[in-house]
Amino acid sequence: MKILYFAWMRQRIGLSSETVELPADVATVDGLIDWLIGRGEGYGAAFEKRDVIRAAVNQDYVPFDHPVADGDEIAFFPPVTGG
Amino acid sequence: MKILYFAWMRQRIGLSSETVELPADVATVDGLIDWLIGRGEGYGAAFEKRDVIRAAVNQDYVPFDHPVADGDEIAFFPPVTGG
Amino acid sequence: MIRVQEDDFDIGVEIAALTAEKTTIGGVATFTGLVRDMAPVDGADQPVSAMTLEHYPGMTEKKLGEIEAEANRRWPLDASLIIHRYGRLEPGDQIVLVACASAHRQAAFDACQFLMDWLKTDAPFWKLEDTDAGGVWVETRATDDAAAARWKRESEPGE
Amino acid sequence: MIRVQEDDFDIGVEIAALTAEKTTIGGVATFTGLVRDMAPVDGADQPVSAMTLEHYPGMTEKKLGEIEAEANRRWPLDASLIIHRYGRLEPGDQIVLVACASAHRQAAFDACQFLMDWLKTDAPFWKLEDTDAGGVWVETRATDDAAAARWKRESEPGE
Repeated sequence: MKILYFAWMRQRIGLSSETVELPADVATVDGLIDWLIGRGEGYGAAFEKRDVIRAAVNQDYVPFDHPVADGDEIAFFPPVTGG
Repeated sequence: MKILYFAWMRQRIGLSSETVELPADVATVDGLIDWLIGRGEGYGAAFEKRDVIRAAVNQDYVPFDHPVADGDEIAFFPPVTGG
Repeated sequence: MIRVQEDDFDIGVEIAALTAEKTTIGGVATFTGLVRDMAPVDGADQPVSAMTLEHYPGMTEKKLGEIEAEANRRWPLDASLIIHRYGRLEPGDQIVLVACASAHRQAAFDACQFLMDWLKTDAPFWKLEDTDAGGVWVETRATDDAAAARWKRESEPGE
Repeated sequence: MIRVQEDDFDIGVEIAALTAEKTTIGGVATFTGLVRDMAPVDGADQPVSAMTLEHYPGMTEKKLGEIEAEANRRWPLDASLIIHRYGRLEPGDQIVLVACASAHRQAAFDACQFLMDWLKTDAPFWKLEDTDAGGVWVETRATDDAAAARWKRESEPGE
């Protein structure tokens, strides 16, 4: 599973992307966030405002109860500000 | 007094502009139209649809009860279609 | 700024000039009107080979200046531009350019639509279309009157 | 057509290409977003010396393509274009161009605003502004969410 981080989430985690093996007990985006937060301080800071950040699975916006599977491309980022 | 005609009013009258001396009994745009219609067939055809045409006095739109005076620049034209 | 001219214009050049040295502008809304190759004549579409735009020199510039000033009173614009051509044009040719620059994109959009709606109903231009049925003067459309009516208020200039 | 690029663009060239050989187009509405030299930081305006636009390659193109298709479903457009830049930009630089061509000017205006509102709230771009107080990530504005909300309906793509 490939995970991408953008903007200040990328800065706080210190990575723009990483490839991880999906833990057996993680089934949703929410579960994935819980697991990532356990990996270190940077993740905790990045996911601190959980109600603000947005998630995409395979390049589509998803709610946090959306399922995740190995092979998915998951992205986390702050609210967008294009245009 | 200078009178200008545009678009199909110009075509029907056969003039784009003319200079006339304001008759003493003409006080408003309405009165001027009545007087012009009496001048010939082309004018009658041009002013036939009196509720459709528009008038300008000194380059501002005016209602037909607007006064006219010698020295004014009066224009008559169909509804505009710019843009 | 307003310009009434026979010559064509380059939108890129005009926008660059309009926004040059002004770094408070958040965005520029524009509308460019083009000559269409078909037009409704007595309810049926007819091919149009050319169009001639007649206008009232003097009144055109006066009215365009007034309406541009009104747009600047209604919205916080950093810059605005109206270019309207006259003379003979062919299908695909540019007729008019309206551009409004503002720190706020909604203001830029609204002012641009306001100016276009006004141009359609109050600027002294007339279009003569060359069709297979001969020269046909373009008639006012009810939808244009309705579009202009949404901006009406007491402070509006003109009629 | 959509393009995501570091390079600048020329509005005149883009509009000419968009409308070339299409003589059914009555008009083209455009919006060009520019980098402003001031930005609110903690409620007070700060000078901005530069801006860096980050995006999500792949998802950006996918989402821009989807929203352009949606605009074409909602309005009778003859042509449409979205160009969005990324990378480092300076005040006055062009960020984005949206252009919609239609036989009907209201359709062109509405589609153009729809695309801009959507770009502000759903296109995966993020702006980092260089200010005297350091690098500041631009935050979403409530007015942008409100602007986007007016287009919401069941058939809308995405979230």
